Amino acid sequence: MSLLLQGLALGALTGGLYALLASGLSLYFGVMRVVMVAHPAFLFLAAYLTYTVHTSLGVDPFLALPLTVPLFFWLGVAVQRLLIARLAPDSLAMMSVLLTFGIALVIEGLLGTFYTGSYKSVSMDYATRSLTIGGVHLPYDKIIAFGVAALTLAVLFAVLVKSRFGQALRATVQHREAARLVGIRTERVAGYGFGAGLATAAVGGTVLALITPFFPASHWVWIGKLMAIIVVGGLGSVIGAALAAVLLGVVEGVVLVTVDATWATMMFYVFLFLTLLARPQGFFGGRLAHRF
Amino acid sequence: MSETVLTLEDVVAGYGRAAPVLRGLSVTVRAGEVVCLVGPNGAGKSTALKVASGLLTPRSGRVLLSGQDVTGLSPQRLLALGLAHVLQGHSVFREMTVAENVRLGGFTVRDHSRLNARIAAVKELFPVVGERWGSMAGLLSGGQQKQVEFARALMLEPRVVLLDEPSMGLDPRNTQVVFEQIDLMRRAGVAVLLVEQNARRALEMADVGCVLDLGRVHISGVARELAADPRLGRLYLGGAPAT
Amino acid sequence: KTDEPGAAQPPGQQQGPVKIGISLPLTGDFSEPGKGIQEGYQVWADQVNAKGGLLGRKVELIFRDDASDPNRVSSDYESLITQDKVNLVFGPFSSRLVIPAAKVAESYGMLFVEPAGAAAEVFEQGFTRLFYAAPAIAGDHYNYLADYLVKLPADQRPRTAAYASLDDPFAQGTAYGLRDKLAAAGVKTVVDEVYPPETTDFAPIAAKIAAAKPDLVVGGTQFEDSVGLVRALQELKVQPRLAAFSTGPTLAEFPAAVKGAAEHILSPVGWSATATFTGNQEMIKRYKEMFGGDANEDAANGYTVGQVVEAAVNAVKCVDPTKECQDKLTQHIRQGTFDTVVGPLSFDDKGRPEQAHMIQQYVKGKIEIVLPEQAKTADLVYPKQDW
Amino acid sequence: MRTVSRGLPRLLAGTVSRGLPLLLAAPAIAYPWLAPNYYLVYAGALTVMYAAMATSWNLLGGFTGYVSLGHSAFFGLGAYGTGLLVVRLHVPWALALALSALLVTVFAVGVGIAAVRVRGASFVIVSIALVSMMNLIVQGWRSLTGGSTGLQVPSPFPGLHRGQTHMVFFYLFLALLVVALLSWWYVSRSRFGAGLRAIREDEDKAESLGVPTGAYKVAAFALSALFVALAGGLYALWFGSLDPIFVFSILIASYMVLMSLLGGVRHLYGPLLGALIVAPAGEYFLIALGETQIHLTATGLVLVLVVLFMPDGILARFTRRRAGPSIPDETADQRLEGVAP
Amino acid sequence: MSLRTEGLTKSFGGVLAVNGASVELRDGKINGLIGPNGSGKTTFFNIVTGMIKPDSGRVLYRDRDLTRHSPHRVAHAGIGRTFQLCRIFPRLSVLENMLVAVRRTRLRELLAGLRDTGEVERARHWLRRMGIEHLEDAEARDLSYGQQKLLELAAVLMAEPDLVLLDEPAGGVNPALIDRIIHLVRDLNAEGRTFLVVEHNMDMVMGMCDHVIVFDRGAPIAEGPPGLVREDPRVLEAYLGV
Ligand SMILES: Nc1ncnc2c1ncn2[C@@H]1O[C@H](COP(=O)(O)OP(=O)(O)OP(=O)(O)O)[C@@H](O)[C@H]1O
Ligand SMILES: Nc1ncnc2c1ncn2[C@@H]1O[C@H](COP(=O)(O)OP(=O)(O)OP(=O)(O)O)[C@@H](O)[C@H]1O
Ligand SMILES: [Mg+2]
Ligand SMILES: [Mg+2]
Repeated sequence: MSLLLQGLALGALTGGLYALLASGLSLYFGVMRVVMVAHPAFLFLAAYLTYTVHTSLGVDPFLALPLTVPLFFWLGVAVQRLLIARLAPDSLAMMSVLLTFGIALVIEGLLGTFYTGSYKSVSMDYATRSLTIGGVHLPYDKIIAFGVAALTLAVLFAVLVKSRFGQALRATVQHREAARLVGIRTERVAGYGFGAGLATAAVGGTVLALITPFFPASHWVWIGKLMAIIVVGGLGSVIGAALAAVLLGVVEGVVLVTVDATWATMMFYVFLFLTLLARPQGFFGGRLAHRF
Repeated sequence: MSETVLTLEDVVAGYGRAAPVLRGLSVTVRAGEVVCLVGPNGAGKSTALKVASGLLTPRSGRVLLSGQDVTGLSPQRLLALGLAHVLQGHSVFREMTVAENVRLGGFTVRDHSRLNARIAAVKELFPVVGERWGSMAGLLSGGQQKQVEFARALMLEPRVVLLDEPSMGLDPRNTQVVFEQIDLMRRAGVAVLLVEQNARRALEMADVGCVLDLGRVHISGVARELAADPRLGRLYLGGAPAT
Repeated sequence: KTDEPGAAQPPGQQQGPVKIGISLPLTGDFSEPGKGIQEGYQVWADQVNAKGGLLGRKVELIFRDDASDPNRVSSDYESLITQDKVNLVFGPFSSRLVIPAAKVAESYGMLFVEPAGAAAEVFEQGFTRLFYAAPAIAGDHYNYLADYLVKLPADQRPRTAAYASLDDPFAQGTAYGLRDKLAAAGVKTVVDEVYPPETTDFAPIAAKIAAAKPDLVVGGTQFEDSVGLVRALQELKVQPRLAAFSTGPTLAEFPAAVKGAAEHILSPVGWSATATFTGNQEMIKRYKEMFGGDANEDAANGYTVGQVVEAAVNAVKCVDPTKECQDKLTQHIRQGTFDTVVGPLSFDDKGRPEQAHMIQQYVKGKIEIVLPEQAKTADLVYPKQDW
Repeated sequence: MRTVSRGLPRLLAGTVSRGLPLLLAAPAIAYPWLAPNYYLVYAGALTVMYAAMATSWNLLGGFTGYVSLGHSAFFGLGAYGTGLLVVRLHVPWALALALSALLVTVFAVGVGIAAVRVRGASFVIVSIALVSMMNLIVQGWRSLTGGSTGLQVPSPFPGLHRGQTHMVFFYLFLALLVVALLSWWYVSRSRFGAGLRAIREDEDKAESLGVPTGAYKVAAFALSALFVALAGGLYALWFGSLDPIFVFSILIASYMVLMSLLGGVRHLYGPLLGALIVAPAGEYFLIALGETQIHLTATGLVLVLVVLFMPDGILARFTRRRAGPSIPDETADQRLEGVAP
Repeated sequence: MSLRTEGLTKSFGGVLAVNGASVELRDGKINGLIGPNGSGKTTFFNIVTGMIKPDSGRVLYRDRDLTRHSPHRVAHAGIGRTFQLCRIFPRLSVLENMLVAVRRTRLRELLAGLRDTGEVERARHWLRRMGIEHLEDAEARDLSYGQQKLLELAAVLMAEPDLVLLDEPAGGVNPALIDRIIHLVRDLNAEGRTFLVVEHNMDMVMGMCDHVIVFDRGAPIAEGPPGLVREDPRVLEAYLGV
């Protein structure tokens, strides 16, 4: 019983992290129709940068954020302006998969070249202790990850839904010419939108560096899981992705402690296919049915 | 004669590397005047409006706004100079609510009280905008979307308005509303460049008519006279009006 | 075809340098150990050449990168043997890559001595020319530790053990070797968890172990997961009396990655920097000169392959890719005993080495050999301190 | 009056395309005998295998526009199916190959029914998930598949030495390639093919014209899976060692996509051309840049460049349609003839 | 009796798009369907053609129940439709656009080479009737909007439908072309095809239709010959306004 509780607690905390990692993906898709396969690769790029900052300056990994977040933001702007913007709009979703797949390979190759293929890790003292409540251990690193995730998501949500920028971004994606005609600088806005997505990757990468060792090819593992999350949540719905992330995190945690790791990972795909059969547009997305 | 507000001068424009769509087009619109462009599908009417509003940079020729050369300026800049453009076809932001759509029409306006006054006004003109205020715009019927678009364009009070087939898909009552609005704008001294396939109706209310074909103005003149020209009528305006 | 089996070797083949073809995972998942083995091979070649070469001919190593991919590894050996017409081939890294590579070598009748295919399955494929040049196969890595624990007085002996291993023939093989021996001696297996390579979160596995409160925790691990497991066990406050992990703790990055928790962790190791086996200290010295750092087990394994083959070539006095010569070399290795940096090696009829791995432990932050008796540099600390 | 005759993929139209198969076939058949050594035969067989797989992929991707990054799942299943039938049930290899391809096709029908419910990006994601899932299952089901240890399949031609085996498999893969090409050609000229292309352009519209889009998509999905599974089965017999991580790899599928895109998905020979470029180039990158992971970067860059600058492939360059949209019925002057200015 | 619906109802969230619509078409005639924006005309089309499932009600065609059939089965039953915004297959050639339509689904017919059957001849026949036969090799997206409209209609006719539903055929089309479309529809009707046309262009409706049905708020409020409907006070109030 306590094992189950433990699994549940760990799953929920991990789910929070998944929510952060998937939020960027959801953002690109929801507001830009771009499937960003390279998101996990950027996560690990951020993790490596965090590692470099941590080892060369000896500071807390979170202190890398003031450096990595703006860097990634501008990197995102560049990727959008120089690459994504060149894709033909009618095949954007598809071609963006292939394009970003290529980017992921480029990043992996560069990481391998500069950091070698070996594992790197960032360990802090607080990352090995835990809070114990009623026999359930809550590791501090996961609590921190959860907190950071929640905070980032809140900021993201506020920016997207409440701000003028968010409005402009969504308008840009939905009808670029019309957006320009109401006075939105669409190129800039689209670039910033992509930048915001990559900025979440910077935060996610730092958190990831703190809780798991990594090597250049690590990102492959995450692609499947994160993609499953955003499909279950409903492609493009940031909130849907967050809820699906927590749900799948909990399911994974419980299955891990009751069955085994293979089945736990399998759950992501089982849920994915169940979602397809029951509600192809995902559980929270697809408010807009096809119009004829 | 009142001052010329918008002038296209020998404009040559096209898409990508393809042959030009507009081949030396010249049009002039004065304040308080409705100029109506008619012509077959693909003649370049929409393209002409896109050049005027800055969506498309011409390959040669000039665009003048109140005498000032604005060729190649971005739509944002032109908007600030008082030029609005309602696109052809459906250009609502489909996955945003009607409210968000209409408010975005006033994206450049920071003055909230002015915005709210405009919102109240457009809601009155198009009741459906008010009724479906919170619905996703993409879910409205074709004609309802068209009304939202028009309402969005009315959020700013522009000096020059480019309208690309504003009555397409609208029922007779709403068509009437749109034409009344155009008339109101004209009275308020706005310069209107109108593209209409409902050509007889449009020419009846316009001041100047231009027949555009293959990227050039072939015939232009007083709108009512054009509409009455029988040969022209057969070619461009369809069979005689049924009354 | 020029490479038809039995086709006459061009005369140039009999002179010139001795070409040795090697495919290694220089990139991809196994690139780190791959690099180590490459360096070991290079140190060996350098020393042989300094001594005048093999049978008076210079040794030239031809490396190919297989990107840790079994498809590539086959095509590499294929091209090395048929296109580059190498005199000898040396093995790649990892059990997963050794089997496809050995298949190619076998079908072209080449001797195949390899540094890293320790999984039991490697030796069950009916290869006749394969030899694993290290002290023991995966299942035997923990033999000394098993003996030690079984011989403890009954009241001190661990009663329960938890096993968590990576789904990989080598890593899993090591843990299961220990499990089988301890289970036979009455140590109860309370957790036996296998996780796929893509696992990144070890907390739930640790939770399972925590719930079982075992005396002994054994990880059939590589690096990433050994670190993940140690951290997760720490977080969930599991305090076993003994903890052992394969591979991970033998790497230099390990203590830093787990912070203070490395203390008293055990690990099987096939080679020791302090041992005085034939050529060991020379190898370490030359390694430092060539690559700057300290030699590790992977480099030693590569070097060992070179030593074994070198001895065979010198004994039978031929180094051609022809069937007769390769047969003679194979024959010799099957029967002989070879002095190497990991100790004397001999092989059974399937190519398995017949010795055992040593056991290392972090004692006061330093790696010490604690088992077997005759090689130890410190005493085994048991039970371990809390992490 | 046919003033506008343009590059519609009318494949048998020109004499060039009629002669092309023969032109290609001769050197292909002679290749193993011309190759100076067996390594090159091996590399050739590998290239032909990729060409066959890319062409099969294109049966789905090229016609319907559904980009699958998950075809390595069928490759892997075909390989494991054949291997397991041979190893565990001692089925003769040819029968095992056919049986396993059949099973995979049935499986693909099932998966297809779920997968083609979503379009565009979601489909890509689902296909990626399919590979990961199959990898997990095959790796986890140790008692059947041997799990991470892999599966060793005995050679079907124990009497032949390795080089000869390569030659045999070169021709087997070549036969598969020919069958795949013929299928593509056959489908492309049929009403079924027209329906599939219509799905790529506008699915709802196609449905309203009476095309049973669901059934069409599943059929294309299964057909394409069938050939990839056959390639997988042959691969298992040829290569002899199967490892779940590497047969169920997104990279294999992405090679199929890259090859097809590079050559041109709308053309019969597009994927073949792509394979002839990418496979040797891959070898070259590994040999030239193999010491570091920079070769991954090179592959990635190629993909990026293809997507950015040649989204329609190389062949599209040569059959470029004449630029200039909109065809007027008649010129303005014709229309205005007799009309007062 | 060609098409009959009984109490069709469909609501989206809170919006009742179609509200108990019972409609009967005149067989062999040109039926008009008019109504204010948002009165449910397109939704009605979508339900009849199977693209949207109704909440309740039935669709009967030649006494066969087609309710909830998928769109392709509705097409096979002999109902063709065009869309409010012209939809063609942009990157297929004009001829290929024509060959997509299927009426029969036997496997042999699906797999036979298109060029070996009489299909191409039939396609050319329809293109000729639309007056766009000279464009058969052009990519459809290169056609002008009006030509695309004609192509869409021609493609629908390839399936030999007995009932053709047209959603705003005159929307965005230049007046000269509207005349041509009216003539075409009349000719096709004379050959025995039934039409149901949604249109806001009153000239077109009045000049072409034999029978007009007026929708308001998702249900018919009046029907009859165009001349009569035009005078109906309910129609004046709901639709024609002023
Ligand atoms: N974005 C575009 N890219 C390429 N070609 C275009 C684009 N938009 C329009 N065209 C082409 O330019 C020509 C003129 O188009 P335009 O939309 O200006 O015609 P129009 O007179 O507005 O016709 P309609 O009455 O059908 O709206 C057409 O041949 C059209 O195919
Ligand atoms: N998918 C949908 N989700 C929500 N509401 C919808 C949906 N489709 C249609 N509606 C609503 O149903 C009503 C009827 O729409 P419909 O498109 O059938 O109107 P219409 O009669 O075709 O109008 P128009 O003449 O403007 O084309 C409208 O109020 C519309 O907003
Ligand atoms: Mg236009
Ligand atoms: Mg409608």
